[in-house]
Amino acid sequence: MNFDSFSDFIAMGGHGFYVWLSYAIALVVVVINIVNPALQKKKIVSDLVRRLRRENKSS
Amino acid sequence: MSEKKNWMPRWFYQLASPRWSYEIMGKLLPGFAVAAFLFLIAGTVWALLFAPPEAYQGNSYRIIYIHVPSALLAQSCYMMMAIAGAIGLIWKMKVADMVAKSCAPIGATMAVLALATGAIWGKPTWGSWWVWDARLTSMLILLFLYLGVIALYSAIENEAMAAKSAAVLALVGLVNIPIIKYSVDWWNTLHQPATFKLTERPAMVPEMWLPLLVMVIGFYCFFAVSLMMRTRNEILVRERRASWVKELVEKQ
Amino acid sequence: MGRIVTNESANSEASSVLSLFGAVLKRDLMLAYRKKSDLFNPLIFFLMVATLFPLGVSPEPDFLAQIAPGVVWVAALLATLLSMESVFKSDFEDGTLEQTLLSPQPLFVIVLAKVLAHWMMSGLPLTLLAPLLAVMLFLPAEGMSGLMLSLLIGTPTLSLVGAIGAALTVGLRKGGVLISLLVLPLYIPVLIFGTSAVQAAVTGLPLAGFFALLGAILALGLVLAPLAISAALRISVSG
Amino acid sequence: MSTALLHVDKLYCERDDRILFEDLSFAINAGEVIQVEGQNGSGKTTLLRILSGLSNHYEGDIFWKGSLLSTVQDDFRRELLYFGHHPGVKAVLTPEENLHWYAAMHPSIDGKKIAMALEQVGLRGFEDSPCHTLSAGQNRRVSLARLYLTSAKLWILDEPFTAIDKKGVAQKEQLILDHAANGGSVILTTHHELAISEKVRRFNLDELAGT
Repeated sequence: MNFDSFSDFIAMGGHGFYVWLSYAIALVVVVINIVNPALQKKKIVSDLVRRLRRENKSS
Repeated sequence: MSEKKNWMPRWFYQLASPRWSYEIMGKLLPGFAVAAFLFLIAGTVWALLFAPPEAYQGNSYRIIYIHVPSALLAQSCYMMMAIAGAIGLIWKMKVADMVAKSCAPIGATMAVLALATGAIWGKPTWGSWWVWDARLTSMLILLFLYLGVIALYSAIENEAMAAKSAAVLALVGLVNIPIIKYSVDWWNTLHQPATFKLTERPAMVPEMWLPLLVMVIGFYCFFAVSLMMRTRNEILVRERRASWVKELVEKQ
Repeated sequence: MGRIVTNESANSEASSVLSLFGAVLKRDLMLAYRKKSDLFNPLIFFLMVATLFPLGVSPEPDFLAQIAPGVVWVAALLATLLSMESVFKSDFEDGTLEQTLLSPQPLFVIVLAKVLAHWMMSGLPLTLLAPLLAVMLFLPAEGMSGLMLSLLIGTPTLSLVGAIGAALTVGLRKGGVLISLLVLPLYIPVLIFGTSAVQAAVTGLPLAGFFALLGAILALGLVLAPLAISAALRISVSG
Repeated sequence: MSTALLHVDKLYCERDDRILFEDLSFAINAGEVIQVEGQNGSGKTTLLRILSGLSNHYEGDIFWKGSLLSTVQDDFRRELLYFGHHPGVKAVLTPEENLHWYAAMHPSIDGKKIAMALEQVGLRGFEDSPCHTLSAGQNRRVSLARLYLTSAKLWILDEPFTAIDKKGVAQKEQLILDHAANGGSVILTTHHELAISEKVRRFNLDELAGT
């Protein structure tokens, strides 16, 4: 462990803002890249279900 | 007709089948997701808590654990996109087209992440948010290349045509990347000699580069997860008329 | 078809490729000559962009002299882009592109001739017009030869690479902005080496290296770009 | 392998979520004239573009003289004449210049026959007028003049008679029959009632299309 206290850890030797901002952006980017396709899939499946129902009705 | 195709290994043709690819990716996904999660968490904790501070930059260098993996990923993702596109062009392999298309947004966000972390790191290091450093400039141009490919995908409505056009563009970009990189490196040395380089620190100690290695592996696993999720979506959309997709949807 | 390659047939093949190249080049030049607006608009644009800089930034001769190489090169680059969209567009719209793709003639040669015609209509006049701009922007006289030569070697690459973008977007209704988006990042090496050549000429540094680099990029473009353009045209027309 | 000129095997094509045709198989022999029929949007033009090699958005196989089309494209293009929706005539060029360009694209064409071809389609006296000064029908005739020049075996004609007057149509029909009699093949679509219909094989896409 490189830090004596939690507040030291947050401060990152005065560079806390830059370090935490970087990690926060990274977290956002990673989450977007997982959540976006997951939501996309939900939408695709519901679209397909709707289309299938329409086709079954018409035939 | 089928005799002449036998020289290709069997898995190649199985890969060419969207259904088989969809199922195999479904099986691989959980494993990669767990691996990505573990590696990223372990790497982050190691990087932030246990890696020693750097002699000149203190703790701000910890951004490297995001910056380097994302930059690496942005580059290899472009290569993968171009190669997958080429396979789609040459062998008319639909799944390769879909992989190529799925690469574009991931690569673009990785390039953005690399640029953002580079800029944030630049502030404490150089005293300004943006410096026309060779690596950052090349990354910016790589982002432009990604944006061009994405714009082309969205401009062409016919999916097969869009995939082929984007593959040609990605390949042209792939040939150009070394030229661009060389020209920017050279231009940079001309304009600002001997500045403080971001990532080129000689002789990192193992306590520093081991967590970096863990992070890089974690990022690649995460890339695999996101890529497979997107490719599976793409398969569903483009194979929506196939009976197996209809059966699959009906079960849900 | 087992073709026997004798000297004679090789010769006649070479001459038929040459005559095809000539025919396509002549046709495209004739088209441009009969529709003169296509010829002059990029040149006028070139002049106007260069005029904007003194007005928008500063008319100070020292300052202008410093940015002149970059301004002339950027203006040339944008003017080339502007003229790019029309390379294949009218052929696509009236069906002659279809006929070209269905002909048994080598598409590589046809495409190369068309790009050369485009360059003779855009890059070459831009190069000839560049000294005028250079004088307006107070570029020192020593830089003039570097400017002309770098444009002469660099603009054909711009035409070649731009034609890839034009071929990819020829079937789209709104291709204009998209071409710039696709092609501009690929223009960066030419821009860097072109402006550096001019700056080196102004400061009296050796130039040969830059021209070698520009020439190498041009050679690579001459070999690879027609392949990409041909593939892109076939894809665009298939829709 | 069959000796058919063009042989189509299990062709499948969909467009905008609609199946245009599936499991479409047929052969075109030397000396045959085939008229493709169907409603608007039934895929006539798409089929002709696929057969000519312009479009490859299909599944299935097409054979030219027994070999896969994609492997013998150069030979195929040497023997193909395609007449599409856009006549392929440059508006700023004269009829003669347009045909000279076409001859440059097809080295087998004898450039000396161009004057004769223009006379045949009734464009004598217009050789030197730019095509944008000519009427729509005259423009299409410039393109049809290619039929008199070509030595191609397979003609693919998409609506060749649009904007052509009666006399011109009769003349072109005769030309098509002569071509077939000489061992050539023709695939065409047209809204005209063909006077030569008894010698034409018809082929309706509506009956083949998926529901």
